[in-house]
Amino acid sequence: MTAQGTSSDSDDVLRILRPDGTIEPGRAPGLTVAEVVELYRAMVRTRMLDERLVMLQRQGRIGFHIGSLGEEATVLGTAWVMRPQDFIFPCYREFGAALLRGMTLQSYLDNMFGNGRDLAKGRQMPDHITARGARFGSVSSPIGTQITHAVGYAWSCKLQRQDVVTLVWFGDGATSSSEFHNGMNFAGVYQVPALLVCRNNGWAISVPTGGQTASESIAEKGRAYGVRSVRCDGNDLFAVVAAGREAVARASRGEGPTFLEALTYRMSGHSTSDDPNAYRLDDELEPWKKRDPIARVRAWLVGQGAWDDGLDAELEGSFDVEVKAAIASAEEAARPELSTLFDDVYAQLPAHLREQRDQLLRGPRPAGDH
Amino acid sequence: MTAQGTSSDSDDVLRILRPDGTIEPGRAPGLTVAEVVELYRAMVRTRMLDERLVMLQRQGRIGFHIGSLGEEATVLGTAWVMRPQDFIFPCYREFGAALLRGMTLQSYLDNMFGNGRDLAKGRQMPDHITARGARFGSVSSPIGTQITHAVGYAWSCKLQRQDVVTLVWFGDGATSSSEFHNGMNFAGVYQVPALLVCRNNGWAISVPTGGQTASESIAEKGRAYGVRSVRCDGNDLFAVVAAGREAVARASRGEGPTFLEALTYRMSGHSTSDDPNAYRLDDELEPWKKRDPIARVRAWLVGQGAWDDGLDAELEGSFDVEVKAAIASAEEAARPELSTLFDDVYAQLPAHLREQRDQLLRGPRPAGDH
Amino acid sequence: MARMNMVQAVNDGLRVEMRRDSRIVVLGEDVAKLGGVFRVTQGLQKEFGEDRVIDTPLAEGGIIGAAVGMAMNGLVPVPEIQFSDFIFPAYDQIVSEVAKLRYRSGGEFSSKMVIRTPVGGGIRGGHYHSQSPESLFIHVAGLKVVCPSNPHDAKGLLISSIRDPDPVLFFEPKRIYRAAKGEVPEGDYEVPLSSAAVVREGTQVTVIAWGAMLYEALEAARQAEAEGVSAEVIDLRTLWPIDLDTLSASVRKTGRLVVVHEAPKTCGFGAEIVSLMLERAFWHLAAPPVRVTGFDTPFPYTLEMEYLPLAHRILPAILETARV
Amino acid sequence: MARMNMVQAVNDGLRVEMRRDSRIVVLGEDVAKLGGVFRVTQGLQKEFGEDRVIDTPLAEGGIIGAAVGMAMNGLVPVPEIQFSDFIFPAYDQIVSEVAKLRYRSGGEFSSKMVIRTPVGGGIRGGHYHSQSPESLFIHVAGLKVVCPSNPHDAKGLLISSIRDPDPVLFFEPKRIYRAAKGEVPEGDYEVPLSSAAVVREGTQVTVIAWGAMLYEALEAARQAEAEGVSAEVIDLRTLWPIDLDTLSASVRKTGRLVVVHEAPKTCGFGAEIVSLMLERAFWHLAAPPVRVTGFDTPFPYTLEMEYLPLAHRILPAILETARV
Ligand SMILES: Cc1ncc(C[n+]2csc(CCOP(=O)(O)OP(=O)(O)O)c2C)c(N)n1
Ligand SMILES: Cc1ncc(C[n+]2csc(CCOP(=O)(O)OP(=O)(O)O)c2C)c(N)n1
Ligand SMILES: [Mg+2]
Ligand SMILES: [Mg+2]
Repeated sequence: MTAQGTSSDSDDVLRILRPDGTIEPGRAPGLTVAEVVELYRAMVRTRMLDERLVMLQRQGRIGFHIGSLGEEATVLGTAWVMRPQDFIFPCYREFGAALLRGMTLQSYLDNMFGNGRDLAKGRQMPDHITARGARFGSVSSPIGTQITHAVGYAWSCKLQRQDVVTLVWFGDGATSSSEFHNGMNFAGVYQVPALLVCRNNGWAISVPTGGQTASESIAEKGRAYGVRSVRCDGNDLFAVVAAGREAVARASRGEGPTFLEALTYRMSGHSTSDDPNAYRLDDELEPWKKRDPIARVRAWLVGQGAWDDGLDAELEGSFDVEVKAAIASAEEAARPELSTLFDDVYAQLPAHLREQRDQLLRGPRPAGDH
Repeated sequence: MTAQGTSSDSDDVLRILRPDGTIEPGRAPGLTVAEVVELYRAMVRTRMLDERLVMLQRQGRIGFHIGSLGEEATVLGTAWVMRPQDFIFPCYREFGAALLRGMTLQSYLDNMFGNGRDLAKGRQMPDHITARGARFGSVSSPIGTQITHAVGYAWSCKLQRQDVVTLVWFGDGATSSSEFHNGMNFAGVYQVPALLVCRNNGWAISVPTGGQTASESIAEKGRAYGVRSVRCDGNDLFAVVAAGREAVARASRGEGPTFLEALTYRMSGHSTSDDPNAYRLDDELEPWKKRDPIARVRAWLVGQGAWDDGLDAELEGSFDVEVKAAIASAEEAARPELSTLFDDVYAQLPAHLREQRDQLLRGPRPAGDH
Repeated sequence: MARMNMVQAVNDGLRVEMRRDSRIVVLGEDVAKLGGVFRVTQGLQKEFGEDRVIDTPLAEGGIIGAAVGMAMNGLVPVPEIQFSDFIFPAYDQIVSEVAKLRYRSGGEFSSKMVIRTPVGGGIRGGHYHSQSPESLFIHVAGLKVVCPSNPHDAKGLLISSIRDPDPVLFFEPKRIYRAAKGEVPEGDYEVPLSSAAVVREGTQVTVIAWGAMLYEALEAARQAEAEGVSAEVIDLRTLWPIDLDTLSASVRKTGRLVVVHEAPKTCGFGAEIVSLMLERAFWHLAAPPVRVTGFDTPFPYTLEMEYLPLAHRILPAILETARV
Repeated sequence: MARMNMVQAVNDGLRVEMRRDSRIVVLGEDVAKLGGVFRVTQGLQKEFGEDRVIDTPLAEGGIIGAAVGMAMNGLVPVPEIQFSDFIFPAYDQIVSEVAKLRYRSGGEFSSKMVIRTPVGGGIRGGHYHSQSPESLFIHVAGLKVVCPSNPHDAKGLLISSIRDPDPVLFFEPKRIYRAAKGEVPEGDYEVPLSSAAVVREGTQVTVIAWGAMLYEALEAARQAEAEGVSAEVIDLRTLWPIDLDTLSASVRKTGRLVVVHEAPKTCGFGAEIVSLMLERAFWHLAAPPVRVTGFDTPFPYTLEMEYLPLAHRILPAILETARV
């Protein structure tokens, strides 16, 4: 193993940045200070946004939020290693990555409010974003389906000889889904240029990873598909970046897919609809709080003399302003036009939908119509 | 490893009986001569039946046949280790096992002709048998679905504290199916008392095993589900019996499932509908002919002084008489009654089916009605 | 009798039957420790133990496939699918195996089970937490399909479904999980399958609905009354096999038919009901039957109240049909 | 023009389009080396290479899921499902993903593809090699569904489907794969989607059919003529979106309707067609529309000719309807 990554296909867990902000002996961060600052800022913004959105949901201003509390290093580290031409298939906890890839905060919040400016045209639940401009796919609720899509996308890049690597995220629960099986098997057979990341955050709603599978590790599953498989500390930004970077380089060189099991922890409930007290003891959270991915990077930056409380205050203050404005704008924006209900079912509006549309536009409105 | 079986969970291939009928050093058959004679007779009958059925299909007297040519040791060896109380979920190539478990030859042939006596009431294609009396499930065409059923059955035995082991067969192609994934995962999580046998016969219709998966072995897949996984020479009756027997003993003792990859070869086309010349070279068959599972057992028996040409002639002669009579009877038997078309959709005939039935019984018949 | 909502009534029905019949096993994602994401199975694991109330891996095909095997060995599985939108990974098991096992084995085996799953819109669930896939199961021979609209029926129909020898899809309308409240008898009672309920008598139009939309149909009928039109409202309760007699008696009487459902119109169950009523009551029809349904689009998020066939869309259908 | 059967015509259509458009990729079980179990893709790998004609693992969900990803990157996948009975492991991908991708992404992405699959009975295939699942896809908004009845249409509709921007399910009636023969133009031509064909003019009854059953409808119409009843026969060709104008013009003219399909009756596409015709032509109807369909049972083996809605069952329906 080198400091830059791991070429071992084993159940060893790659670790670089310790919880106290120091570096494992013989390792190196693999990122410049400026890069780490950039990623730190993105992680902090992601977490602030998470907290704000939970509040908005509690206030009844948005319907739902599903966040990435505690998983920021996994999400942002893997997104960060992707090159501009690369393509990302999200699960549903990765809005932070969409923002990192160029989706605007406003556009994301438009989705959270399901307004008429939302790129998904208010058709999907909050956090079910789409961001083609950021080379970021469309979030779907059914677990696992995006894995096979990502493999098909990567395969099509290989068939067309495009130097594009495809990234896909999914949870530990998703490894039980049919589409994990299909996606991994196709990835192995066709040796597609993809990075498949399992955010092993310990839970699938109320079911712990041990209730999901009896395998010794999740990475082991990848090997049984003939896919190179590695593990890293998912709360260690440097380890995530190192593992991800090597995977992208390999895929780009035609050396096939990598399956990365990132060991992290879901610090919140499953979503704003969930109350984890029904199934999880608070004790379990404690050790993970000590492994917080953001605090760790901050400690390293402070050690480098590159960060301090003042900068935090500045970051938080300016993001707060930015977020408030975007929320206000998203909340005020008009709902989607009624007629848009019928668009995009097909490329062209067919006769039966024209008829249904016209009837709706003519007809009575629900009581208390907004 | 002991002569009686293997407790290793590895990719080593268990081999006991060599192609020339001698025994690997340090191994033993693990069966009495009388038992081997019984199994040999069953294997020969299975193959004779296979050949007869292909002929009947070529003559247009039955619609279809899917046989087990070359896979007799795998099928009969695993069936043989099952105790009377155990339960079997078939794929579609295991009629020989149904007969071994007590299905009558007549009943099997009634199914091949789809007549009114067929236990499946002429509702399914040939070889899609059902034989509850033999504790043998109902054959389904969709690949892989029986794997999850078997695991559910085994799980229910565990939950009800029944000393029953469940056996299920499937092909190498089936390892790509969703239900392989589901079944294996549940088997691992709930540690059910099951023996899951992959008949790795090298082909899924025209797709070779290497086109199905990039894993190093099929057994490796089982391990990634936390299921003990072993391999054996599937053309070696003694190895199959040893591996199967240990699996049953373990499952019965509450030590969970075993996944057995039996390495064998499909010596025929996929079914009577298939012509393998389109995708497979004759050369490929040659080495497998030398590993014929039946010839091997015969050589061993001859070495023991327990078999000779005269006994073969006797076996073939008497089976020929038996088969001819059963075929004649099955062919002459009446088709299912028209009204049976509507039975068993539900436990009781609902109104809408009574109406459809009465209409059909009243109405005109197809031209040239048989 | 106790006042309960739908969640409590289903929970009570499960409890009553599980006490009576030790073969019953509840399994699914998050059903045990958490008691289900809607809390329908809350407390069951505590009462019946880990062998009878089981959290499973995230695999609907696995849940239903395993239930088939359990059923073949005499257990009575009651699998839960967390949302009916997520039933499709199990669709092959349901359509190819659950529905056909009895038939294809000549009656040797059956896959008696009750698949419980929340259905329908109105909870701001968007595409994948709102759909109503009933017609995709009614088309498949061998399945029974139930959808209660109130706590009393929910419990009684659930008990009947569990005792029924055939596989039943039991759709629970999630929009009214907590909103629909009513008296529920204690202990053991059945509401028979394949029996519709005339919940409002009327003379001029027959309105057929089920689940959450029943309340919209009733509301529209009340408003129609104010406009001088008398509508009879039928709660279908069991969608398949359908209670043809009750339906056709009503349509023969009124000569007019409005069918309401949340699912998209095209090839929805409304088309079947209309066609069946034509077969039985064509000469009694004074106006073309009307379907008031979800649109032929995926289920939307922001515009869901515009998508659903609520009272404001049912009312004009009743009035127009009555005035033909 | 060359005389071809359906297998040859589809093969020719694929070849013509693949020569024209290098984005087209054929994938599926046994499609490449073997050329498909019905030999529809025979020779394509030889002509277009291993990157464009691909044997896949035995996983329908994987085939369709991978095709979605390919489509998102600009390829035009033409996946084959070996029998439409085996499409259900891919049902989640088709219903939840293929059908909804364009809508849920606000038009950013689409999963343009043509899913080819043999459909229907009459080849002694029993439960799992005979089914006609079209209504299970027509119910799902976002899909188009096509089913040709002859070589000319098979090629032309396939070409149109491949050029269409939306996902298309292309059902190939396997009973007539080799039996239906006819002249097929060389090279490039389209038969437009959503356009039905009046294949036999008549005045007293409209008979709507598609695929293999078209020939049964025609045979019944011929026999009806002998009995003095004039039946118009329409080949639907594209099942969805349907050609309402052609259908309702005919039904308005004849005032009588018989719909024929192999799929089970309940919630089959016949119910939708009947309901649509009611909406358009109620006041023109002189008799209740009749459905002649498969029964509400799994598809049988020995009794398949009794199960199928062949001419001997269509004829009395035509006569009785005409004589109401
Ligand atoms: C096919 C399907 N089944 C069930 C669900 C309901 N569901 C949503 S998220 C979830 C748990 C997912 O866990 P995991 O894959 O570990 O991802 P995480 O939420 O932990 O990131 C479940 C069961 C679903 N969305 N799709
Ligand atoms: C879900 C499904 N897809 C496709 C088929 C068509 N089919 C029948 S057998 C077969 C190959 C099976 O290969 P394998 O599992 O290796 O079993 P074998 O025939 O070699 O014993 C295929 C593709 C099917 N029956 N079910
Ligand atoms: Mg998780
Ligand atoms: Mg095989």
